[in-house]
Amino acid sequence: MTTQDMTQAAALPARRRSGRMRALLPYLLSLPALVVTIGILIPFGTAVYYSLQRYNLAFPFTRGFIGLDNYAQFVTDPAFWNTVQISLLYTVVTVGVELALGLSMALLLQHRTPVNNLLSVLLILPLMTAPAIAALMWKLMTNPNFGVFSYLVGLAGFTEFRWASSPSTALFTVVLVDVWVYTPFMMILLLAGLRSLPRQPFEAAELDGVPASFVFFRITLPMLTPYIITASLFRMLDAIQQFDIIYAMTQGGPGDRLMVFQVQAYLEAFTFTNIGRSAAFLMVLWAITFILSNLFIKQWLKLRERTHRAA
Amino acid sequence: MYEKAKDLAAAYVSRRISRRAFIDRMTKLGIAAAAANLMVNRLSSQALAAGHDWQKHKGRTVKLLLNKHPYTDAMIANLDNFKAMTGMDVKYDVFPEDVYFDKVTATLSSRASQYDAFMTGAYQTWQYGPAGWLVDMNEYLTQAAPNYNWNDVLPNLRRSTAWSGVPGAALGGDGAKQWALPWGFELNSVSYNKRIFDKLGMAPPENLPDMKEKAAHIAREADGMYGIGVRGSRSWATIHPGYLSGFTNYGARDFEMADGKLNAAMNSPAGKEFTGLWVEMIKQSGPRNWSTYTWYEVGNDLGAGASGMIFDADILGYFMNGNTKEAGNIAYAAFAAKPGASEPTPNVWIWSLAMNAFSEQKEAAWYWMQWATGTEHGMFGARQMDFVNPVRQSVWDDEGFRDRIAKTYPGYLEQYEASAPGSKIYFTPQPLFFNLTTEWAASLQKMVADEVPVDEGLDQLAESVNRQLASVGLR
Amino acid sequence: MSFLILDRLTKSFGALKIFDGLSLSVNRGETVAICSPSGSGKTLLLRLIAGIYEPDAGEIVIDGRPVTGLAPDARGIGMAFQNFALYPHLSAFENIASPLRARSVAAPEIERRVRRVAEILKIGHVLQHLPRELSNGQKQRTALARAIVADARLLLLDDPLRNVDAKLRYEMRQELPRVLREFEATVLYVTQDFREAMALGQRIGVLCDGGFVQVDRPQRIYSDPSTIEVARLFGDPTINLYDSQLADGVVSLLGLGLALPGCAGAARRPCRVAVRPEHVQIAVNGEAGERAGLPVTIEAVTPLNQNAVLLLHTAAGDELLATTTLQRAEALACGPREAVALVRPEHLLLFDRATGARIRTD
Amino acid sequence: MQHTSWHWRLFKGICLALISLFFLFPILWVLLMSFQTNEDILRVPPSPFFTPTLDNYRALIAGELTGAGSTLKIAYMKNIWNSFVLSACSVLLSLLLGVPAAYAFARYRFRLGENIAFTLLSFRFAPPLLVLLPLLLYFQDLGLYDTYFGLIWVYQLITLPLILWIVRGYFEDVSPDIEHAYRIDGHSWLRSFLKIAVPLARPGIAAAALLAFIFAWNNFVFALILGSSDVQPVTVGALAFITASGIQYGQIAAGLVLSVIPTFVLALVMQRYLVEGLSLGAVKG
Repeated sequence: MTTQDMTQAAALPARRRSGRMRALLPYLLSLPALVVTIGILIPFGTAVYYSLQRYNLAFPFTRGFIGLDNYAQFVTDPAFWNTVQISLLYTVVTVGVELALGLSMALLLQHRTPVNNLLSVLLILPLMTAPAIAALMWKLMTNPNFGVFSYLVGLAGFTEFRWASSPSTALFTVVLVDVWVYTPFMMILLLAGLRSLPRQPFEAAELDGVPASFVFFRITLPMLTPYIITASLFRMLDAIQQFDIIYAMTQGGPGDRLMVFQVQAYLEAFTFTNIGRSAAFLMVLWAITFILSNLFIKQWLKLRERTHRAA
Repeated sequence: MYEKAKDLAAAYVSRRISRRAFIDRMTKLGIAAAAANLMVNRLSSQALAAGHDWQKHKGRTVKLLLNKHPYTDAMIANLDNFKAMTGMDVKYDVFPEDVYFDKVTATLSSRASQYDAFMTGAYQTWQYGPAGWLVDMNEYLTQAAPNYNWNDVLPNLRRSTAWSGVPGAALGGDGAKQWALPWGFELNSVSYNKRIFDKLGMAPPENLPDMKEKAAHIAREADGMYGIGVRGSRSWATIHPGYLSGFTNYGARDFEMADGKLNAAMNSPAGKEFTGLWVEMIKQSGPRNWSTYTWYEVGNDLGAGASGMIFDADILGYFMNGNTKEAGNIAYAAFAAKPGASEPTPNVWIWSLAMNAFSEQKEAAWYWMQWATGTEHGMFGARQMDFVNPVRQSVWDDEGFRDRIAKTYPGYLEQYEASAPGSKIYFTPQPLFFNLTTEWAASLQKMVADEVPVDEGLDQLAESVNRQLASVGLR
Repeated sequence: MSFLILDRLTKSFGALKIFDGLSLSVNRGETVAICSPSGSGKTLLLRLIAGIYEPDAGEIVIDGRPVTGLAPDARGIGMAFQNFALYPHLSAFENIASPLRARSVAAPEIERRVRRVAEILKIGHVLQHLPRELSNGQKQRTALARAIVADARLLLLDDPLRNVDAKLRYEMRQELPRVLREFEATVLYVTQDFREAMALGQRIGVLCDGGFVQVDRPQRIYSDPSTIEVARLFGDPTINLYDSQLADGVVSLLGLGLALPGCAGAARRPCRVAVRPEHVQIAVNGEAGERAGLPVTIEAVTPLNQNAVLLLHTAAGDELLATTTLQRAEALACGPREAVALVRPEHLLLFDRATGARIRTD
Repeated sequence: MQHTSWHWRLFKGICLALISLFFLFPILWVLLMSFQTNEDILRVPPSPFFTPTLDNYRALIAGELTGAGSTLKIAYMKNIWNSFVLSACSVLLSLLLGVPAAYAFARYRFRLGENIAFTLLSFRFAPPLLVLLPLLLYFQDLGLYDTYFGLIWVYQLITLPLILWIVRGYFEDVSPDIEHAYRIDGHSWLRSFLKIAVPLARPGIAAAALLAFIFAWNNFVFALILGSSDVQPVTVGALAFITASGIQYGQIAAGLVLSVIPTFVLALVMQRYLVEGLSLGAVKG
């Protein structure tokens, strides 16, 4: 055996271990997170099982497995389709408005001046008020007698504006509260994103005297897209599952005007004790969320591939 | 002197002297009313203790699930007496009313034993009872302490909290199980702002058409004030107060029984007539944000002088007469909606105590429930706290309580006495109560928003209700 | 014994095979410059050696110790990145001290060694600055200082002069060999610039098509390239290259037949013929005398460094580059455009047309 | 972008003013309400002029609130403490679990990597209501009911996906060469992770942590169902001012103000990181 062979032999176990470590490292890093949260899959499975049952707590003796009957009932139920429609509408409108407004705010606050920095913290305040309590405050502020907003709107001539109470303005009102609470979420993520963008392209564009609109659409927006997708994804997840604001403001009314998924499912589970139907309802919501998120994430990964190839 | 005071207290507790005489003489002995009352409580507990082994569960700890409510506050204020009498400890979890029933439903559905007893409404027992989560209190009522005097509890309330579990069967009828013990209750009547009524030269409304007219008059004449406050949120709670009381008074029913099966009846001619007037009244002179109105908004507006009157729980008017802008201006009137009706038919809400079927110390829990629903605690709460309306006749007869109410809430007793005979739950008990009343509320909202005419709305509602009843085999 | 041995390394990314049996050995204290066209995997090679990536097959031996599979921190090397890769949140001092801290060197010793290397690299005055406050040149020196401060046995320099301006690049080209000698390091130096490779490398390795096509002293790489790529890569202006035929010891350069005695009797074969611009002589006004030359016209004269580049066109329209002195170029520029290009056969380089491999002619 | 004309700047100023008005006026109004009696709040028409009172705050901090005719005990300060414990511990645990995982997803392509990442995000899809009742059953069985530990675990559903996905994006923006250089210097993987990767992604980590903290703080349904009144957060606690005897708007307003203070202080402390972005220079390689 030569000396080289000997060193080689001695080094071998260590090297193997190191190589194996390298392959295992990503798993070691990500599995704890998975293990800690995987426990949730068990209740999730239980809920799926519930959704396949006739299961109303007030009728214990009729409980039984009914396959997809709960789901099948939705197909012909106009209330269900109303819920799907309202939930999607609510999601599209809130996420759209919040994205546009949040992006504008981030752009306005982009430069690092003391005023901007202070404002960027102050403007997160609405997000810090719990939606359930914020909605309560909004309910008071839009009260026709004592509400400051009703008063101001009345001064502007809209004395008959009925806020969440009228079918024609209810959606507007809850969207307004949602926008008030959650736009800061968009703003803070997009602002952090904007301020993290590399400066070279902007400096180059400035030197070349490129017009501002071109800079925005061809440089800022594309580079900001991953951040926009992440922020919109999380807003979408929350908006389609909106409960606090709508329940506190109108309980899904007037009529069935704001009967979104979680409000309906909440009533089914906690007020009507119809666990099976509630679970089936939420499973449909879960499926919609799943599909929408998948679209977002595909886009995100595609962008990520592209930037990495470019780098 | 202490002995003398004790004798006095004992005399009072055994009703040998009146409350006024008792307080007068105690004051002469230099004992303040509060101290006198405490002494009375202790003695009452001792009186309650007579002939019963209250110390049987000494050392045990009973755990309660309670709603954040004046009743709860009254109970907690008096709890030391129970502990002293029984040697038991009591722990309690208090949750805000807004989320209270969610907590109860969730906890019971998990069949957990951590709470031995809890507060509930009578309607909820129509779910909890059939679900098997409640203990039939009849078996315990037979073992009550000799002076518990169950029959002292108002008969309508005893019946309203008892049900056989057969959908549509009369409350308190054959084979009824006592799912809960009445604790405190509210009936529905008119509370109005006397200042405004006097200013406009009006008497309280006589019936629904009159109410509608007067409400419109207030909306026209009283600056910035609207006429009548009633609830309107998309919830069962919109149906059960004023609306169902008036609905019943017009002779309408929620269901009819035919061959043991339920049949929706809210679209009867009487129902349509009443609902038509009701919706019209709200549109004319109800709160502008009516469809978001709950107990709280209705009360707030009355207390803050934004509404002229309310047709809601009497105790809501009671609460609004203290610590509000209009405190002292609120007056009360019994109300029969149908012109020419013989008497008011107020539907009632009964805060009751129920025992968790999964409790591991049921008898100990029963000891607490017995004390909490007993005469002594009822008396304490009614005299010193806001434990109104009392569920016991003896408390209503108590001079101390009557004095206090008559002094601070003029007209309240008269209202109560006029309303009480017809006060009970007018809903037909069945487990889909919450589904159907919630839909009913949504339906009313659509009518008020002019999305559907009243008659058509009620027909659609009845149809939908029948469909739902059929789907669970109730029809 | 060789200090660094790369033994038949293979590396693919998906279907793309980057290295296929690449081998190299480097002697202790030697500087080998690795030069190749971009995209041939120079940077990847350094990363394999550093342990950032692992080869699919083959072995890397440093100082007699096989290191394949070892983590980067266990390989005892220093590396300077093309993009500097300075730690943006640490001062220049801490950047440079990092390898010493990793080796648990005592604080005073760290201070001394960082100061010393900073003095050598003339960045002693900016040690407290954050990287973003440094000029490009200072960043580059900081990166270099970090690579050499811990007396790493093996230094990997990944085109460290690429992102600095021309003046600085020139300075550093002079300075680096001195610094590297001072630290007695064995160095692999990656660059795209053949001049840099020639100036810095004791040997030059030319990386092409998954392996080294030639590893040799700079002068040999220039004068005796083993493939077309090597010939093309080295030299400015680039070498003249034409398709041709080799038959009976004679090769044709744009129609000018040149006899190659070493190839006499070989079979007729297609080839490519190359001649460096400095080996193309220009004769005007009958200077050529009896020698056979290629009639050309002078199309353009461009100065380049101390020389001038002549762009020549043949009658058939082919281009030919030649270099000459500036004085001569000035003279030519004033004279007639017609000239004769003269090439000596021994200056011709012949390559196989199919493989690009050199055809030896001596 | 420097050569902005004055009317463009004026336009931007007006926009900012309007936006600030929309977002801050309700906050300001609630702040004013918190110094008013219920009677002042319920005035027709509403007015910003009143005699300020500290009663609302006094009642909250002392834990006693005088309602209609009686004194009610409340535990609002305990609710705030619960919120703080739950949110802070949840975020810390999520950082501990999520930052390494985010790093793994950003740096390595590994088998099932995207699947694991997606699974972790998908916990955010599950509507809380869906898992709530089954979760309660299991919590009762496992003895996790009414424990901080159990709640912190469930809160991972809120905080972990947020931290994971936001931080992942920031790690991807940090040039890997910087870490490679550090490894080659002779530092272990762990040191390079802690001394290079984490500090460089700090603005992202700070933003994600703050947002996760806020979302945890604002949750109420988990603690409501899975705990006794001892562990209830402010979101549930604030509802205690809505009682049968009336809504104490002044106290809700004061409660809201008090409940915002801890988060706001946290935001101010983190402001430096939040607004700096990855401004440490050309980090991206």
